[in-house]
Formats: sequence, C-alpha cells, structure tokens
Amino acid sequence: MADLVTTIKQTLKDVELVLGWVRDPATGVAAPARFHTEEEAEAAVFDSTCVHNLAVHLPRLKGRRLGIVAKGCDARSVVELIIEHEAEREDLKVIGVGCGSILDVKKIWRRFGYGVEIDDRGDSLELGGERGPREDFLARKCHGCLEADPDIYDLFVGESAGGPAGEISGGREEPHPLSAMLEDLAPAERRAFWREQFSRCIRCYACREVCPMCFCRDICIMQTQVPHWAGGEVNARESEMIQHIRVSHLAGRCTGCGECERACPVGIPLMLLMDEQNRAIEDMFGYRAGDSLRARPPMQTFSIEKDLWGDEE
Amino acid sequence: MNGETDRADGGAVNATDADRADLKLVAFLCNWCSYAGADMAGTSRMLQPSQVRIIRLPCTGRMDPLLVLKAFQEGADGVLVSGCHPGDCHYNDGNYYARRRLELLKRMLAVRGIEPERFQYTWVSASEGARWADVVQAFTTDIESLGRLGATVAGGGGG
Amino acid sequence: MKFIAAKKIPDLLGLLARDARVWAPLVPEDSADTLLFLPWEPGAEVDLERFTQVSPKKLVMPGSEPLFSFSYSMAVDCERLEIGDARGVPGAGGASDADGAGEAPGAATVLFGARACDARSLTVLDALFGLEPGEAYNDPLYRARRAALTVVTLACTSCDAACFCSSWAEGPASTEGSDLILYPVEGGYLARGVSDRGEALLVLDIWEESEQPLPELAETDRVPFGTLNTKLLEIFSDMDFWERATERCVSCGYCTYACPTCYCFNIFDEMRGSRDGERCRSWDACMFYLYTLETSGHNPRPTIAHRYRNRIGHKFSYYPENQGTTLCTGCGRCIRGCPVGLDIRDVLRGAGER
Amino acid sequence: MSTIPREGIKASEPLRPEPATVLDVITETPNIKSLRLAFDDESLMQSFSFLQGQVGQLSVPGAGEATFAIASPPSQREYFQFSVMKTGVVTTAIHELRAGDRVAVRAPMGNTFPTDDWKGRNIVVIGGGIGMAPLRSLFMYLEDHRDDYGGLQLIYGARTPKDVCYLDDCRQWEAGSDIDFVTSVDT
Repeated sequence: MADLVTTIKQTLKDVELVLGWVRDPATGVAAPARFHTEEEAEAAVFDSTCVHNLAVHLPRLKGRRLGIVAKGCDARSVVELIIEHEAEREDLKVIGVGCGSILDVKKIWRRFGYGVEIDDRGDSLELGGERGPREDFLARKCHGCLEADPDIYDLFVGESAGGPAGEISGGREEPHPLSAMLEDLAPAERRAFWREQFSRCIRCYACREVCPMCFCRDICIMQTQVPHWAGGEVNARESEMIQHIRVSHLAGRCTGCGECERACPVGIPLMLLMDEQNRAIEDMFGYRAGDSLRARPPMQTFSIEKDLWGDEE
Repeated sequence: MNGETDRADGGAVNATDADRADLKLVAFLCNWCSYAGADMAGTSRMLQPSQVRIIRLPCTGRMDPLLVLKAFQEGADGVLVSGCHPGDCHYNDGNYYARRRLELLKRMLAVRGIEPERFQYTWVSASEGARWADVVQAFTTDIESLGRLGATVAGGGGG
Repeated sequence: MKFIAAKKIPDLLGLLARDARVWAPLVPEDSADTLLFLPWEPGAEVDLERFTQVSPKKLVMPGSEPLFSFSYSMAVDCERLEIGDARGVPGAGGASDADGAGEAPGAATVLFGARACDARSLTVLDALFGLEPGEAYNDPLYRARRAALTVVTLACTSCDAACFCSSWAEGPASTEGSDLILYPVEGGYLARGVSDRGEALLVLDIWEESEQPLPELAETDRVPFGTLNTKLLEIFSDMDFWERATERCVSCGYCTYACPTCYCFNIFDEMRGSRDGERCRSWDACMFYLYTLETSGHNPRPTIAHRYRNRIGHKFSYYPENQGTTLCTGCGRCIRGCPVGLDIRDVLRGAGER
Repeated sequence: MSTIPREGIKASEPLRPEPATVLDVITETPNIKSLRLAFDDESLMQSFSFLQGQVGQLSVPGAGEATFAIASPPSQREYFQFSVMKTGVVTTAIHELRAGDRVAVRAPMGNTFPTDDWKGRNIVVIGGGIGMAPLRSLFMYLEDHRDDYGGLQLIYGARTPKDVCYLDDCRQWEAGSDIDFVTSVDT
C-alpha cells in the first residue's frame, strides 16, 4: 500500500515514531510494528488482518510525539484516551485508514492451524486452499461496527467505507453470539454459566494488557495486596472477581474494540459482559465511549433531572 | 444498635427457619442520613431484622462498586446501600454520582445472575427511622424469599 | 505392534478412567475455537488433531494449590495457632477446585494426548522440583502429583508453522516423559510402551495387533541455538536490541502461563473469614511488573524490554548454563497464542545475528 | 546445602512451617523490632539447631512469609531471634506482634559463615544498620569460641544514632576488654 507508506514517511518528518503494522513473513498476516525511520516505513501494510488496536500503546508512550495508524474502531479508543488524559491530541498524528472489516485471524488459525494461508478475496475467503464463508471469520467487533472511518484523523489513507463496516453483516444491531442464550437463563443458571466460563481462566491478564482503556498498566488494583480486592488464586471465583473489577473500571470507557475477547487464550466471552455494560450505559446515559472528544465520561458527572433511578417511591 | 433492637429481632429469627437466620445481609449506610436514620429506628425500638450487618460510610459517594462485588464474593446474600435523598447530600452531590454507579452495577449484577432484589439502593434521611425499619424489613423479606445465594454464586464464598 | 482403531479411542479412555482421572484435549462448552486439557467424561469428544492453547503443566503444577491451612483460636489465656494440612479449612473449596486441577496431590491421573514437547517438558520440571525425596530441591506436592501421573503421548505426524521442536535432536520423536506413545496411522493409532507403566497399559484387552509400519513424524522449524547462551549474555546490556524486539509486546502473562516449562510461582496467604486461612502457591509470570517490584518501590525490571530479556535469558542462557537444559521444548504455544503476534523465534534469531 | 544441618523443619514437609510463640519484642529503633521466639513443640525446640548466619522463614499466617536472618547465636537455646525492619505488608504485620502472639517459622535455611576456616586468625566483622542481624549471630558465636580466634574487632555503623540496633549488646561489646568495638553514624 504505497499510499500508506508515503503517508507514514511524511508523518515521520513530524513525529518520533509511527505505530502501524507490518507483514509477518512466517504467517503472512499483519503484526503490530513501530516505524522510526522512512526506511522502516517501507514495510508498512494495511489489510483485513490488521486486527490489533494499536491505541493500547499510547499511554505508555505519553509525552512523545507519535503517529498512529487507526481504523474507525481504533480511533474511538484514541478519542477516549484523549478524554482521559492518557494521550495528548497535539502530540498525536492520527493516520486514518478506510476499513472494510477485519478478520479474526486467531479463530482461523485455531480452526485450520496456525499460519494457514489466508487469501482474502474481499467477498470470500480461501483458507489453505479451502473456501470459507467470510462472515464466519469476521472479527466480532465488526458486527457491531459504529464507524468504519475514523472520527478523528490528521491524514486519511485508502477508500472511505462511508459508514459502518458492519453493514456488510447487519450493522451494529447484531448482538454477541451468546447474548440470546444468556437472556434465556434463569439467575442461578447464569451464575453457573459464568462460573463454568471463568473456571478456564489462567489469569494471564491478556484481557487487561491488550485493552487500551486499562491504562493503569503496571499497577493494577486487581493484584494489590492491600486492599485485597481479589485473592491471588487461579480459580473461577477470583477470576470472575477480577473480571468484574475490570468491567466496573471500564464503565463509560470501553469502546467495544473486542481486544479482550480476542486475546483471551481460553475463549472466555468477555465481550458479552462489556457489550451488556455498554448497552446499559447507552440506555441510561445516552453515552457511547469514543463518540466525541468533547464528551464528558458518564461516571464522572451526573444529571439531577434525568438520573431518576431509585427515586420512584 | 441497641440491645432492645436485638431482642426484638431474636423473636423474629426464632419464627423463621435456621436457613433464614444464616442469611448474610450487608447494608452500607451514609454517615449523615441513613446511618442516623437507622440509629433513630433503633432508639425508637422499632422492629428490625437482625441478619443485616451495617457498615457506615462517610457518604454514598464513597460507594465503590467493588465493595458490593466483594461483599457478594465473601458470601453476602444481599447488599443494601442507603444514603441521603437526592438533593440532601451532606457533600452536595456524592449521592448523585453514587446513583449512576449503583444503577449500572445493579444491571451488571443481573447479567452475572445475581437477582436485582439482592442488590438494592435507596434513600433514607436522618429523621426517617420508620422508613429505615420498613426498608430493611422489605429488603430482608426479599432476600429470605430468594434464599442463600449458594456456592455457584458469582464468587460466592464457597459455602 | 499394538494398534487401536480411532473409533475405539473413547473405549480406551473409558478403561483408563476406571482407575484415574483422565485429562484430554477437549473443546469447552460454548467455545468451539478453544482446545484445552480438560477432565474427560464419557461422551466427551477428544480432539487429537489441533493443538491445545495451554500446556498440561497444571496437572503437576496447578495454577493454584494450597500448601497448608492455618487457624487461629482463642484459648483461655492466649491466642492459639494451628497449622493444618492443605485441605483443613471447611468450606474453603480449595484453591483451584473450580478448574478441576485441585485434586489432592497423589490422585491417579492420566494425561492423554500430550505431544512429545509436552511430555518432554515434564522431565524439565522434574529436575526443578525433584523426583526423589532426597534431592536438593524437593517439592512434596509436585512429587506426589508427578508420581501419580501417566502420560499417553500422541506422536506428531504433522505440525504447524509455530512448532519448532525439531530444534532439539530428538524432535517429535522424543520419548522423554512419555509412558505410552500413540502413532497416528491409517484408521487408528499404533501404540508403543516407553515405561513399565506404559507397557502395563498395553495389557488391556482393547488393543489389536497390526503390521503397519510406524508413520513418518513431522519435521518442524529449527531454531539454531548454537552459541545462543553466550550470545544472549553478550547482548545483555544492548537495550536497543531488547526494546526493538519487544516493541509490540503488551506484557501479558500468556506466553509464560501457556508454556510447559515456565515454572515461576508466588506464595501468599488467603484468609477464609477472620480466623482461618490457607497459604497458597500460584503461577506467577516474569512478564508482570509486580514480579520484581521490591518493597522499597525499586523495580530492577521496570520496562517490558527488561522483563522480556529476562524471559529469553532465563530460558536460553542462564538456565541451560547452570542446568544443562533449555527451558523450552518448542511447543510453539507462545507463538500461536500471542495476542500481538510476537514470535520468540524471531527474537532468538535476531539475537543470534546481533 | 547438604552439609548444613537442618534440625528444624521436617524434610518431608519443607513448605509447612511450625507454630512458634513470641516470647519478647524489643524495639530496637523507630522502624526495627527484634522478636524472640520459641517453637511451641518443646521437643522441636530442644533439638532445634542452626549455624551462625543462617536464615529462617518467618510467617504471620494471614499476612505472609518472609526470610530473615537469625540474629541470635547458636548457643542461645532458650529462644531464637529475628530483627525486622518495617517496610511492607509482612513486616508491618510482624511489627504489630506482641509477646504471647503466635507465628509460624521454617528454619534453619541457607548458608553459614566458614568460621572453621578462620580459626587462629584475627577477625574483623563490619556491619551496618539492620544488616547487623546475621552478624550479631556470627559475632556472638565468635565470642562463644573466643579461644579459637585471634583478635576480634567489630565495626558497626548506622545512618543516625537512633538507627543503631542492639544497644544493649553494643554496651557490652564496648565494655568487653578483649574485643575492639567501633561504632559510627553517617550523620
């Protein structure tokens, strides 16, 4: 993608480094990279395997002048990080890319073997020579895509999608594949369901570390001894606790980028929790994280007139 | 609270089965309104259930959702939060912030399978001793009808 | 040679499950794209094609395990403290009951469908935790679990792009750590006993005789280790290398927790109520900032680069230097599952060329 | 390791500590306390032996376990002593202990000083602050075997006068005629 390479080179005149993607020669899919020089920028790519949300690196790099290549969904995280003062708008050059939806590479690999050749024809997929329906391997976040084009950018590369990428597959109305199942469960069954799911957790904290909005980074309340919010054992009880600490701390911050669920090595449907919370927040406060730089995070404010829950008596 | 309240409860407990007596209920009360209201209910010798453990907070604005999560994890069967009526917060707006947090938490607890009745929040002023007695009785009755949260709880205390 | 038809594998598992808890590669409920070593129950379908996301090391080193329980009580004149055994606290549920790995150490267990890399990793852990009571390092809990474990290995006739066990001489043909090895052939599996315990399984009347030859095993990627151990020491202070190598790393613990040879743990006390408690041992990972954070606030490995350098150095330099074994068996899990596509082989090759 | 006697923790259960009782707590400095302990099991206490400079794992069950040097000499059979500076979670819990409280101990562990190789020679022991803990054990051992060694000198320093540990011992060392004791503070 010459256009992208040129844009990154141009951006590098103004910034220290640019966050983008390169092609991993071993697997042929994209992997996150940092471009420090124009020479390095030659390797930059953007395609439907660029699933990673690069905004996760911004808090650690705060204070440095950066460029970041961002899809529409990634840009929402950038917006939210700026609101939370974890990134400075004036330090950032956002290179927006038009996104036509992203593939869940891990899902493909787990089914067909790591490194299987992925040939994305745009309307269909060929995986190791076998043709597969593309929708089956779309990143789940694409099904709820709010905006395929970034909301904020300094430079734009590629073709504008002109709307949510998810329109390909029904737009943002498509819920989590497990939400209907959850809906049908009685409370005790829900508890058993989650207990079962979290029994697999190995507490690797990949969900936290890939989350752009888990910006406390190295010192996290999930692991502090004092206060002792969560025990140190690897078991369903503590894992569920730490995940709900995370959910709670991401209220009004989660942009639904899906990285936590993608990164989870044991397949816990973490986005089912996040989606439910995001829906509740939209319903209660009319707020969607990442919509606007001028927005006030919903948990940091209140409305005397509108917030009338619990006042019915 | 005072001994009188306990004695009144003792009667209530004897009237129910042992399982009900085992219920662990936690109430987080703000210092300025609800705690004083509960105190008033006590000094007025109003009948109150005895399974409720009261934890006093400076303000419901201090009400970290994690306190509720932890209470359930440690084996609580129900959690009640009560603070000053909206507009009456000793710190002007602590309960307005709390209201957003608590309502969201309530909805998320339901996702986990914790019945909405198990987590309730309300407003009781310092002069509303009778209201406190009603609130805590209704809350306890709700939990009694649901029973123990059980070992499969979202982090129930394993017991 | 002994042979079993593929369709009779559930019967074999059933026989094994008569006397032991059997762990096999299974797909957890509601998560079709996940494969983990889970307790097998009759009717559960084992997947002997794909690779599991997490190594079976938890069978000998559970994610958490209680070391002992303790209990304070008031006597007439003073406080009393009793130190009990690991399962002394009623209602505590044990540290890892929920994931099923928390069985009492010493319960008979079969690991079914481990790969050669997984089986070999057990011998690496043996050297660390001690197999014999008299050894300098002696972990009674590990020993009890290990002694009760039978390993039925599935030989690899195919591999994927993340596998690199051929970097070691034996490669996929390694029998280390295995008791019995199954070789996939037309219609089923040939079986070869490696240990007495494995031979004993061949007495079961489920096996047929077969004349089929052993299949050709997979040939994986090879990482040239050569003089890597000294090379890694030479570039220890080359922070530019380590920073560039770890630019995409987000410092999660997946690679260490999935790894069959990473063995770090943390020990801490957990209270069950105000008087009873347990001392627990849980996995810990050198990729976490808290791993080396000192009480004073100083952290000798403050950045991801420092931490990743330690991970690589420990596995491929310091440990081999001291113990003669690489802390890696080439299973490739850290590569397959890395959320940001960091390939340990790239770092090792990059180091070699530095 | 194997040459060092391990009369204390059971070899079969190296992870499990033995209950012990706090006999005495001595406030050494504003942030250092010494605890004198004895195992609750009397026969264990009788057979308990260690070498000068070895360490033990001291637990306050519920707070955790940490390693500390044994600060008393092997000849002290009534109790064994740890000196602990208050810094983190475990040491804070240790500082809250009072005489009569119960703790748990795994000891002895670790290495000793090669005192046998030093016989007949002049010995200078240099220590600072809380680092004096294992050296106290060592120096008292040397005093116990005074005839085996030549001149004994102890140089001990701390950051400020109020950070000096073992004041009672220091007075005795100062008064002792056959040892040379030098103290120093930074400020």
